[in-house]
Amino acid sequence: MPMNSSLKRLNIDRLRHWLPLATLIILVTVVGVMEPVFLQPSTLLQLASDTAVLFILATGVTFVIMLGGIDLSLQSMASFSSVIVALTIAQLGYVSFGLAVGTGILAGFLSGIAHVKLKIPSFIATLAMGGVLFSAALVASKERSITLGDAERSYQTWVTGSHFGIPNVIIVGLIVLIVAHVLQAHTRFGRYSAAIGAGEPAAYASGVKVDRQKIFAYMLSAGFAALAGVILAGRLSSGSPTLAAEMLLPSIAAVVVGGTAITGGVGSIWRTLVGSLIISVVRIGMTFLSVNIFAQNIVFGSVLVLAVAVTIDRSKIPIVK
Amino acid sequence: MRIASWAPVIVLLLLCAIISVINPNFLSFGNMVRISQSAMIPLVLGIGATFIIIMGSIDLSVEGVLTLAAVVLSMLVLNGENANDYGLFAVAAVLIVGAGVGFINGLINVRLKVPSFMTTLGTWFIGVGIANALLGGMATRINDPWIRGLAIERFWGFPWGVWVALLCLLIALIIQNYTRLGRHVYALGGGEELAALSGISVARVRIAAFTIAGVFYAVGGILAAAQLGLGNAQIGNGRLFTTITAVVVGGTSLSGGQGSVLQTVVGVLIVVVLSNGMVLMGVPPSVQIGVQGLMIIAAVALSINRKLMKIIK
Amino acid sequence: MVRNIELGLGRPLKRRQLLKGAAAIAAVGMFPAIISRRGNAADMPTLVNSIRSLSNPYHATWNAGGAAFAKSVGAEYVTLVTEGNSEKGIADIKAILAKTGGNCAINIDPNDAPDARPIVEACKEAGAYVVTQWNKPVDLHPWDYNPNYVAHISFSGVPYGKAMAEALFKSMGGKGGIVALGGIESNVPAIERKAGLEQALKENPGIQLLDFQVANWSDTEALEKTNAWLTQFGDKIGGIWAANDGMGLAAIEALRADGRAGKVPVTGIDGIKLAVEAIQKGEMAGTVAWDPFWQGGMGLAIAFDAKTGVFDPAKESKDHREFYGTGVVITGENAQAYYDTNIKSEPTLDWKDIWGRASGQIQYN
Amino acid sequence: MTAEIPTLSLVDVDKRFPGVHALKRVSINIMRGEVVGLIGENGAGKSTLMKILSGVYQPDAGEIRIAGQAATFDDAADANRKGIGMVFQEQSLLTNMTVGENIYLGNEAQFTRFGIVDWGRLYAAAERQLAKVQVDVDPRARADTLSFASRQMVELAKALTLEEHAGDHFVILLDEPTSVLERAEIDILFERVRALKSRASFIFVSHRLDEVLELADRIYVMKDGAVVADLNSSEADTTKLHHLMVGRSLQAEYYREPLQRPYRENVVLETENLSLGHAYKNVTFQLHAGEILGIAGVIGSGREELTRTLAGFAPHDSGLLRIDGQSVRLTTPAKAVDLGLGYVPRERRVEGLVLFLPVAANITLADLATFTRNGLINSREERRIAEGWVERLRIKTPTINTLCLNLSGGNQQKVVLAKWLQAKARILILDHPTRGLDVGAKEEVYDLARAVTSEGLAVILTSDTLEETIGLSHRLLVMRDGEITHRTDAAPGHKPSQIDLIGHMV
Repeated sequence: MPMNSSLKRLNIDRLRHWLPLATLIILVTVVGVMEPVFLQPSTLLQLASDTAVLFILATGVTFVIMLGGIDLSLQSMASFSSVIVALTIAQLGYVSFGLAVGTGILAGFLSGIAHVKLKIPSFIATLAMGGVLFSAALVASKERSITLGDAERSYQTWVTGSHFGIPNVIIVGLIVLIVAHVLQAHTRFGRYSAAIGAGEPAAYASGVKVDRQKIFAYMLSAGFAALAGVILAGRLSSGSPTLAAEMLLPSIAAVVVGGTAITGGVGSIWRTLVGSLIISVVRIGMTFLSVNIFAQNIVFGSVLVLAVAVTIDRSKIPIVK
Repeated sequence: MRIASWAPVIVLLLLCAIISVINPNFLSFGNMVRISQSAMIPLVLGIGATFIIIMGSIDLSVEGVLTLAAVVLSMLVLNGENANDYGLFAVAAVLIVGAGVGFINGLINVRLKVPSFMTTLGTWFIGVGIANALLGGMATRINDPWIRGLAIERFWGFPWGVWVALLCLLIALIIQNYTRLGRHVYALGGGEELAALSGISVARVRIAAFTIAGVFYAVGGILAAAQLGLGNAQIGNGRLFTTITAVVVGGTSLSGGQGSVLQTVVGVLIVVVLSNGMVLMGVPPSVQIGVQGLMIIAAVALSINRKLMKIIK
Repeated sequence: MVRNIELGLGRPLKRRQLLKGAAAIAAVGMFPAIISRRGNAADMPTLVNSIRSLSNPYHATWNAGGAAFAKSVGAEYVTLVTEGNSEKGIADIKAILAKTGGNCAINIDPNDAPDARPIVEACKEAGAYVVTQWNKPVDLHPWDYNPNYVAHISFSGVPYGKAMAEALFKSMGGKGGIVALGGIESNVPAIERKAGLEQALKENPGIQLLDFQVANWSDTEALEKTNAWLTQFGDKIGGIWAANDGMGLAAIEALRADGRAGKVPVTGIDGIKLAVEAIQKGEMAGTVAWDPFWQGGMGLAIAFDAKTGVFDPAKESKDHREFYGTGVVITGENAQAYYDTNIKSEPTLDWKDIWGRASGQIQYN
Repeated sequence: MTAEIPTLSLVDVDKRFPGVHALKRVSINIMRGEVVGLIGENGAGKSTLMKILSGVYQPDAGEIRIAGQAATFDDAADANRKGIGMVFQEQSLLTNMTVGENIYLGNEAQFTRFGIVDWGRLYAAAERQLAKVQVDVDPRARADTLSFASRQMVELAKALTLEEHAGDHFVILLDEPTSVLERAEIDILFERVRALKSRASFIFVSHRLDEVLELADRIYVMKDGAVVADLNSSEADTTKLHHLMVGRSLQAEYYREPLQRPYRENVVLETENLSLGHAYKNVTFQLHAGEILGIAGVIGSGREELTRTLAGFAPHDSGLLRIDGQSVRLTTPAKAVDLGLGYVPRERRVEGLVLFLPVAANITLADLATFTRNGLINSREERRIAEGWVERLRIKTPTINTLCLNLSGGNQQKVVLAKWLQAKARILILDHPTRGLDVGAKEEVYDLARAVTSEGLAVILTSDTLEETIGLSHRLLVMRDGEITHRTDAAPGHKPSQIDLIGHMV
């Protein structure tokens, strides 16, 4: 008798698990039915490559949100990273990408330290770090965007080129997906993050080095943001202190729309992938369907709220704050 | 008040001392007036957000409500675009609009069980979207002498807007300390399940708190429109993060249950004095935002009461 | 009992679900209302304006110009906004290219200079015709993307920034201190206008620049910065130079709260309605009108004519491919006249006269 | 029974959940001025019954009657208005608010005029309520500054506000009110309850049968969703109650004394003049492999802090702590875990388990390194290990992927123990390990404690009852005011009596 009910619960759980994906498929179908061009492979590939940067940013911040924190520095980090690439690629070649990502990891380390050691809420610590990074980008770039020449652009074919008709940026995105998924689902770090997000005192009492995991999460977040900046620099063949402007909120929204709890503990990289695609489909879909330009923000906001209402897994969130 | 909660005040005084050593003009009456002018809008916004943050929720719709309020106001009072001149009725209408958006926030949060972060992110987009659609992108000049008077006319040397903000503060203090709603907001932040078991209607408190916050943001919108003398859809830009930073710097905890409207006053002053001081001290523009970030980290690090916070998120 | 609407779970039957359903139905019901009507001309290229946002008068007027031109030729008209997000802007362009199969003429004010390259490349690949304005990388040239990249239009910020500074100095009587408000630091127009100001300062030793602050094109920030200056410099401020009208108007409001509006001259740039009105009232000393109505309409007209074969871009000279438009300097003397012809009524432009305001090839140094 | 109309009665109340028949036509009566005990194992239906009484659930069938009149409770607030108050097991006061605010939380309307709360009147009224339970607490003090015992009294005072609006007929549900209290505090609570019988009726739910016998006038025993017995306390004893509850007799060897094996020679942990601030000082003891060392003492004796020190939460500031002969200072729990300590905390649901993670992930949480290869968790191995523990400790869970949230207290505690056994902890710190567990679950914990010590693990034990500490331990330390006041052996057959120890505790 109890087994029966738990079996039922299991099925509901499984169903819930697929809700974000179902939402995505429904959205794609709706747009596709009304405007069939949308479903052409080339359009879908385009959509995927335009989602890559958003996805990479969202992936990074997923690690932090899993812990129950937030990273508001990511768009400044991505912009700063594009400036680093633009400034150094001529001298350093491929090394400049490593330098940018390395800077990101360092910045994440510093935010993590400020958050963990000085006990500053991550909201404030990363907001402040974002300010510092923005200033750094302004000073380093002498306040203007830096365009890359042909010679420098040749280092960036791994972003801009394509293999077998698939844009490289999608391949990069897939690699990020795999790496992040493995980190999140198959390593101790991923497990500890989930434990800290769902019950920090218990994780701490079980001997989890909570501080270390947190700092690592911020390093990953900023590191992925820097990688997103490197890719942006490739896609736009330049670096600028405002290159990733206005990407912060869409990234966080992507994580949450996928069904990851903003309070931590529940979530996955797959959900973030689906969430990023939902955001892209809604946005691009509105252009495809010629939604009145003045209605777009209203529609976007409404769809975000509705999507979360559908996708979020309330069985694992004690109180909706 | 406990000694620890005085820390933000000490940080504020320290900051004032440093700035006035570098530029003595800081302490002039004129600058005090200007700081009060700069602080009045963040203060009203911060007051609204404080209620939400004490509940343990977050409100990102600050800019959406403010923008919508400013735009609606500019279209209803005597203005340069249409023939409307509803004066005080327009103000009432704007407050109702603010309350309405807040009410919707609360409703979505408790009925659809969508976390406040996403609910209010959604209404942020929607609010700005509606404001944009109303104006079609243009800016509307406000000609109503009463509204303009909020920024221009003075009473005891301070613009009326500052007095309006102080009135809001007084009302918020009464709501927070002398009404059931105010105390129940704390109860929800302290433990929602326990509050529900004590017979508090959690849904009603949440909806009411979001509604009240919406009204305060609408007042912010009126003040912003008065200050700039116009309504346009960009009037809210950049105000959200300042607001939340001010609330947190004041010592209100993002995890809920702790904090107060008075602490927000201190937080707002720290943030406003900091940005005012940076210009007075001649910090180069491109590093201002970075310096501000570092200063805020320092301020929070100095003023946070770590004993009260076991888990920092 | 009310409680009989219950499942075995002991909870009232998911009121939430009902609400959710109701909301979804409402959203679907709204759908047809917000989708624009489709034009019925099958082969007529779609006309696309891509701008930063519709929340400022400048771009709203730009959009009106685009709509006016589209109406004049009877083509479908689409507006895209970047909301300051480069990735979104580019993705939207690509979506339109996919949707129309490249049959479109695009007039774009890129969010940031770097965006121009991927957009131009995508247009070339899709066979669409594009005109860019204001922002593009200096090494990206229309003639390298014949025929699709039709033209790039800009307004040299340097002479107009300088003209405004001179108008300001003149109304100050040639001496005194000024403060200046700049735009987003990495923005090309912001940089050029500032350079113009600096040239004027060099030529007018009687004028002293007390401080230069960046207000990021934002009214609010401009207001705050001006407030701080009023403390710092007090009566030493003889004039305020702002890199656009919005910031200039905000500075006037800060002055007004201090009781000094109309006494301290302010200049802006862009020529928006409120600025022209402020000049008429004597609170502003001058502005420069780019005529965004012209920008929004004529940019499309150039791309449209190239697309429909009215002219071959490849055969045009470089001063028609990368050119400066003409701005109108507005001061107290001509404000009323400008107001009457351009603001009171919708301006009537000759959309055939595509090169009428070309005033020389853009120079890069 | 008498012909008097009961203050509160349930008539044939039935409640089903999907797959579970939680209450089967349950009928109970509570007379005016009566204390009724309600006992039963976890899952017997007690908590469902309490939730129906407090308005959280509504019955599927049957009736609630107040003073003979049929009544329905829409929610907790409604039940409260109609005269049902509750005192919960722990921490149901909001710690960020004052005592007075807590007492009138949700009932401030009476002090409100034109929407404004008159704090003077509220605090004066709160003071009167506190006087009723004779506790000396400032109503303006924040609840987090109070001891657990005082908080419990405040809860009682809060429940008593009912008489202001519920008239003659009101009932207070006491849900495990003693679980966080020390004996002396329990005595005070009971005394107050007895004194208040003239004003209210009580329903007293507890796992501690002796306390139920002590306080209740009449006892209902529940089993499998039904009331199986209704008897006067005078006709009952613990053996009988236990038999009725569990369906089998209470074993004489409740604490498994026959299984108590002598501990081994080797010392695994020792302290020398260990001190921490004002909490405890000069604590010196040795812990041997295979030994259960019980620490007795009241709140404030320092034993709680000593336990936290050994778990790595509150590092000592002077003296020596040696583990396997090496001097160490445990600055974080992580360090303690590395050295082979495992902490079974009293707040199981907060510090013991990550409730929102599955059983398997909780079992392996402290030992992930063991089956991580090249940085990757071997999930097949993890599943195998988790399933092994579920089987070995007979953890009742649908699958190893079930969230710990959905397990009963006893099974949750087994998951905590499995975690430390998997992590090969050599020293277990059992901090009130049977808190909130029913009799059957307690026995399983005792069995486990015996089993692991016979394999050589060492255990430090602090417990809810002195009886349990004595019954389980090999040796006992008694602490008072931060110092060890008494040491004694507790070999089977030579166990010290409670009276012996209490003398050293207070």
